[in-house]
Amino acid sequence: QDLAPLNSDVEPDRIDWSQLEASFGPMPTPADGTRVGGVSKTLTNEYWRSLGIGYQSAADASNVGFAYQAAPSEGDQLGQLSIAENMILQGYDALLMSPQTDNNLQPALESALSEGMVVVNVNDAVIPSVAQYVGNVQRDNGVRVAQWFIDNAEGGKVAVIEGQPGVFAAGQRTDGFTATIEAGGDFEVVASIPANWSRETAYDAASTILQQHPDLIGFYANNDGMALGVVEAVKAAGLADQVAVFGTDGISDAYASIRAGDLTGTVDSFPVLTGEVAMEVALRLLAGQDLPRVVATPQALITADNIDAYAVEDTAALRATLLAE
Amino acid sequence: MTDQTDIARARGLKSLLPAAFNLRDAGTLLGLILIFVVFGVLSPVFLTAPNLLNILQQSSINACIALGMTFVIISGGIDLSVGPTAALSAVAGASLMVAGVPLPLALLAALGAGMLCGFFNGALIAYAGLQPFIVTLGGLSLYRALSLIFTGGNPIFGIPPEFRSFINGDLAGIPVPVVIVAVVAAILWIVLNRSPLGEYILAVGGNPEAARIAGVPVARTKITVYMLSGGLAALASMILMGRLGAADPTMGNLWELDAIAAAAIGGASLMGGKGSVIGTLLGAVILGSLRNGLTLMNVQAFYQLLATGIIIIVAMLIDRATRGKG
Amino acid sequence: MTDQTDIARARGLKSLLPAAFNLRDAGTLLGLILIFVVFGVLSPVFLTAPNLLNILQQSSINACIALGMTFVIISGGIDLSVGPTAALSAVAGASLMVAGVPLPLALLAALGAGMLCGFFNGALIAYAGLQPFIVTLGGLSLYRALSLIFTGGNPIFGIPPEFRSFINGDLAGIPVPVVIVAVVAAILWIVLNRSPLGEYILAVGGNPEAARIAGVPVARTKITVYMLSGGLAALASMILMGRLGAADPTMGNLWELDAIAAAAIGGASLMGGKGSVIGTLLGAVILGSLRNGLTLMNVQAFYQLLATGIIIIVAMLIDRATRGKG
Amino acid sequence: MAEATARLRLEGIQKSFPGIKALDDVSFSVMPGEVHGLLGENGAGKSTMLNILSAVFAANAGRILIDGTPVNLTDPKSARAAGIAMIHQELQLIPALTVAQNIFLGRPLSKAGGLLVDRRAQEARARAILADLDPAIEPSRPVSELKVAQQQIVEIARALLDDARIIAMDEPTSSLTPPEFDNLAALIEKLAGQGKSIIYVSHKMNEVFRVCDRATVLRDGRFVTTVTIAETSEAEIIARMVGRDVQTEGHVSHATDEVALSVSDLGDGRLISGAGFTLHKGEVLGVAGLVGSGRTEMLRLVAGIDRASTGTIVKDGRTCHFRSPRDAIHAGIGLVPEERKKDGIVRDRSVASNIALPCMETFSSFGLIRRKALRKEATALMEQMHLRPPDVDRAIGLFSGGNQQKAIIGRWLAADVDILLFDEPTRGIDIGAKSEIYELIETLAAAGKAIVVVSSEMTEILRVSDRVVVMREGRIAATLSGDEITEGRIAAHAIPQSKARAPQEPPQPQEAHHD
Ligand SMILES: Nc1ncnc2c1ncn2[C@@H]1O[C@H](COP(=O)(O)OP(=O)(O)OP(=O)(O)O)[C@@H](O)[C@H]1O
Ligand SMILES: Nc1ncnc2c1ncn2[C@@H]1O[C@H](COP(=O)(O)OP(=O)(O)OP(=O)(O)O)[C@@H](O)[C@H]1O
Ligand SMILES: [Mg+2]
Ligand SMILES: [Mg+2]
Repeated sequence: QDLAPLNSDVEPDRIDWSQLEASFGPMPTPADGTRVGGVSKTLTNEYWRSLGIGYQSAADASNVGFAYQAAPSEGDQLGQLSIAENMILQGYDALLMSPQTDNNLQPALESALSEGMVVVNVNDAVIPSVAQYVGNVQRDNGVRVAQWFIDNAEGGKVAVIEGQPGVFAAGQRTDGFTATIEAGGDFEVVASIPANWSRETAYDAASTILQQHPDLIGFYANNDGMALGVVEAVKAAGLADQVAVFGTDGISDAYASIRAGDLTGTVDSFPVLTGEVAMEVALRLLAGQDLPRVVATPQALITADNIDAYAVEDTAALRATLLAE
Repeated sequence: MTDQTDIARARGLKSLLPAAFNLRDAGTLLGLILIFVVFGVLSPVFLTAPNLLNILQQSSINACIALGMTFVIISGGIDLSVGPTAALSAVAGASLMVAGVPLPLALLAALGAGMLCGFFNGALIAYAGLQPFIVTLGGLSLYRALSLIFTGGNPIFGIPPEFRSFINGDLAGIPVPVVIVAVVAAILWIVLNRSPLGEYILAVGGNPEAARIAGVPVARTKITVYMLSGGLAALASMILMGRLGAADPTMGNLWELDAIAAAAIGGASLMGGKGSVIGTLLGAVILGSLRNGLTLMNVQAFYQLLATGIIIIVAMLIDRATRGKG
Repeated sequence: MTDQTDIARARGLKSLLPAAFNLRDAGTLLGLILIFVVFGVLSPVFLTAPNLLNILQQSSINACIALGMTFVIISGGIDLSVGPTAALSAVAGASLMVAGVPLPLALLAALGAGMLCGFFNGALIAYAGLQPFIVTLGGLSLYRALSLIFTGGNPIFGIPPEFRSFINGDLAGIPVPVVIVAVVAAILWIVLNRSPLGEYILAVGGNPEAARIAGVPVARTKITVYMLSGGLAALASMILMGRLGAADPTMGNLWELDAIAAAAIGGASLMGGKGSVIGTLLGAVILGSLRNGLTLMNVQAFYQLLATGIIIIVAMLIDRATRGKG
Repeated sequence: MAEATARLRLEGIQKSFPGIKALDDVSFSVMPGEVHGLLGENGAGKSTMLNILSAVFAANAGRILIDGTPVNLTDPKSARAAGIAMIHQELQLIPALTVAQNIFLGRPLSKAGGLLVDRRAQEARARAILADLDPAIEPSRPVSELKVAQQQIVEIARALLDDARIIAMDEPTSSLTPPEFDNLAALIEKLAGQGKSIIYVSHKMNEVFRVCDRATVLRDGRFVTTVTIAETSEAEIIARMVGRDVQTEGHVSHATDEVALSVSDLGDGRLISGAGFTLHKGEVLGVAGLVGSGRTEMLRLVAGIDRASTGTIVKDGRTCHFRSPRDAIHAGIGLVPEERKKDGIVRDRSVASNIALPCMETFSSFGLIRRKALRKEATALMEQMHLRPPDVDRAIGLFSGGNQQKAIIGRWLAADVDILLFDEPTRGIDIGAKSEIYELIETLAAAGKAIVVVSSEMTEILRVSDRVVVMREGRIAATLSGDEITEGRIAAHAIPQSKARAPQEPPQPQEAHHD
């Protein structure tokens, strides 16, 4: 049966991660010798390493074997495909994949399915034909930041630092932010510039933008690495008091920067927790459960106001906080 | 006479090897065998037939690009724009397929698009006399931008299933992409070693001024070489499109580095005038086996990077040592 | 005599330009001026003093890397490993700083790390006779892997504020990074044009065999050049670290392409034997102004890519046209 | 001769390259103050011997003694330290550097504690050295701007710099004119007078007899004899070198009245202007002139290598516009270039490939090269020209210079062009091969080909030409035929008016041949 192409941001067949246990009961115990493989986008970004930590801890909790592999560098689409195929050869029961693009892992998906493996697409790029997706709503990242500006400022000039052109997450985040803030009041997006996920390029772009718009009130960057570059540019321009800077992902450096009063906020998508949920979904599928096509994972806008509530090492406590919302 | 016997002896030695092969390629082959032995010992899966086919399949796209790159490099140039050229050809081909244009026509159009990119590169290099590096660096941005703008940044889905199943099928147990690349390589070997064009390419790369004075159509040769590279990038993009079932405007990221690496491992000199079809194929397989073996051993990404760097250098050292002061 | 008057005429022309300058650089300068005029007309902010300083500041890191690259290219080589070399130096320097090692010592260690990477590249190229492209491609993986493994992939924060404020400060209104790069460029100009080493580099790149016969220490010259490139990569990484306040193990991604582009725009030939310090500086500023101008005009991502590609090619065409059949 | 007193003794030198023994147990000695000729055909091993002496190559066996003491030379620098300097056959200059920088390359004069090159001092000393050779060479000019002849003088100057005790000269005059040789000969006498030992390699017998005291003859890498010049004759030496008789026949004309090529008002907008000549089938047209008179430039225009700005070229009644050498070749015009290494050969390709480049089509069918046919034809051609070693599959870069030249000439025989332009065709070619080339030129002319020969060697011009055009400062100064072709008249027309003291005869009004 052919599935309709998936758009994870709008798919109606979805469930929030918090409802899993309520709807499908407690975690089933996996069969002995169950092995799960993870194919990550890259390990050079903390986000993807944290996701792996989540996978591993959930795997340990259920006593299943786990191996985590990543493409040598972000953007190496064929390299990631080869790695996925090579893992399939090793005969895992389930595969958690975070593809570089919407389609670069398509053949791996197909051959994994033909080997009878369970495949879960975890976050970021979305394979349209995938049966199971776990991840957050990318658009929401931008929407949340825009909402903060609408709630906390009268209006003014804002700018976006985009990720790599053509990448799904970058496009959705930028879109969510721009559409929401332009509809929501007296704001003007004066610049929307690609910085290719690079801290250095983001720094240069931000200082150029500040040169031209010294009255700018805020930046939204598509990820935290770029946001931290922007923060330095804002400080160098002596505009730290006037310009709010937001990132996305919630890496630990972003937390540190918020605490230091530099970064205004980030949209944390809780990678460790996301990893745990994804592993849980995979194991439930292996146990034969029929889950909704999209399992949405948590997100929260972190600012100096709420940082202590979210900055917890222990994911059980974090779960509790998020569930309490 | 000493001369005569010496020459006779050298001839005799040569005739022991198949004609297609040269001593330089033997060094590369040795590197490959070493990698096979090491991984074969370390991982039980590595030397199984399905995995070897897997390696060939995974190497086929890089091999295809690297073959074109080899010709460009032999002619004394370089083509950094192969990845975006592939992307542009893929979106051109895919959008025609989706629009219902007959498959062969759409494929021809895709190849045409790739060759057009190559022609643009080649014409700027041959007629305007610009440096290949800078022209194709410009092309790298240009063709990528065109395919992004054309598609609005979204991949094109809906590749005809018959095309996909053709590419994903096999011939006598050999994956179709491997067969395609093998055929292409055979043709290119003949072109390089047996055709006037091959002689022209080697001459242009070896000494462009002398080639020109000897009546070699230098500009035409250069343009042909870049068109070949563009066409092979398009072919690679078709193979990939068949496998992925989509044409992505971001396709082909970093392909140029892998392709140059395969060609260089295979003995092509970036100074021009030197390179081998067989060497490049071996180079692509070396890179493919490396990645395959490291993944099979479940080496962590950072250490994979480390191993890749070390093995590339060690392979070159071995190669160098075996073939002496070539 | 015809010869004599010809020489006299050529001398006369030359003496109108400052000695540091050559005709080739004039073409590059013209390209830069053209870009300035276009952006100046299109954006009112572009030609303001603060923005010009901004451009210089933004170009300084690429200029620093590109200067090293120019020397490598003149010697007939290439250094693809500059980005990872920078990253390795940065994490080395930063971790020492964070550990409380006195600043000058930490800085020296960082430079040392960069030069060590360069030494490794250079030794493999000079003594083992490997191709520069492949050695530094291996280095690209190797040094990146080392810095990722060393840091576990996380950036190192906590750079001493006095270092940061020094780098972010200015001297008589000129940003410190710009001053540093200007001083380095002046020294390198003297090295290339007035020192024995400069002659050796030109000789090794122009005709390695003739250089060897003339008694030029070819191996030592090559190694020096790669060490210089590594050292300058380290210097660039220190500047960037001061500006960003962190040493990121992924620092320097794709720096090699920007640096080669700057050198090539500035007239360096990848065949070796040719290149200019001033040309490379102009090349770096051309690329910097391009990015700056496009950002000021808020050109959308895809079209920025398009414009970059077109402008690089057009700049080269203009340059080529103005200096004729150079 | 008491070997103990020899300044230099080479003993049992052996050197093999893959597939060939270049030197086989060769020994000879050179005394202090002696000018010692080293003679032999192309490929006999002369350059190899000198390269071993200056430690560019390492010998497989044998030893080198200086003043009776064995020396161990590991690299060019150590050879220089041992007092050995060498002038290389293939010019070893760096185009991007100036004359002075090239002369001092590897041992710069420095200031500021060795940090900076003392350009002024270098240029001053370079000027002093060049004063004896060619004062017109400006030490501050980049070598890339010099003519080959001037580059060769720079190469000579470099060897004189060190004050070496042994100077090896490998065909130092291959692109020099007689007056320049005179300067060099005087210099050699002076150096010998100072007790220096000089090894002199040349294919020009008159030079050998003028400067050398003794000479050693090599054949096929083996020692043949050492002779005392005063006690021998040119014919004897040649017989020893070649191992057979070389005929030196006079000139026979095969010129017809049929015009093969007519060039008029040719100009390049720079040096050449108003150049014109007519070439008949079966005719050999010599082009004489001083270095820098524009002979090479004119040939390049005719061969389509450079674009002419004015003028017409009419071949077989059709007006041609050559946009590339390929056009010219298709029209049946081929050029043997002056700078073999730069404009002639593709080093890494085989002799057969180099020969076939202009006429790949004729060696191909169905788009593929017929390798067997090509090899057969190339082998036949090269056998006829005595290529040594006779292996057309060997990379051309591995052959001695003279043998490379044979292959480049062979290229146009294979391509079967009807007009052949030779620019210094026998530069670096041995006596035997030279007379073979002259015979070849004659045979070609007899077969109806039209031939232009540019040469700086007066004897060569006189030997081969039916008519002679003399160039001066980019123009045709005169066209001489029949009895007018004399050394004196050619020289008179070649020297620029301002420079000539008094031309022996008034230059004839330029006259184009209209038939
Ligand atoms: N580097 C090399 N590699 C292989 N063979 C070589 C090399 N150099 C010289 N030879 C061979 O050694 C032989 C001797 O060459 P050499 O250059 O010494 O001749 P020569 O006497 O100087 O000739 P010529 O008069 O043409 O300059 C030739 O057959 C040549 O092909
Ligand atoms: N030292 C030099 N630097 C730059 N140009 C030069 C130099 N010497 C000569 N030329 C240019 O080249 C012109 C002619 O050189 P060309 O090679 O045609 O002379 P030629 O008569 O063929 O001499 P040759 O005997 O060297 O072949 C000169 O008149 C001059 O314009
Ligand atoms: Mg010789
Ligand atoms: Mg000439």
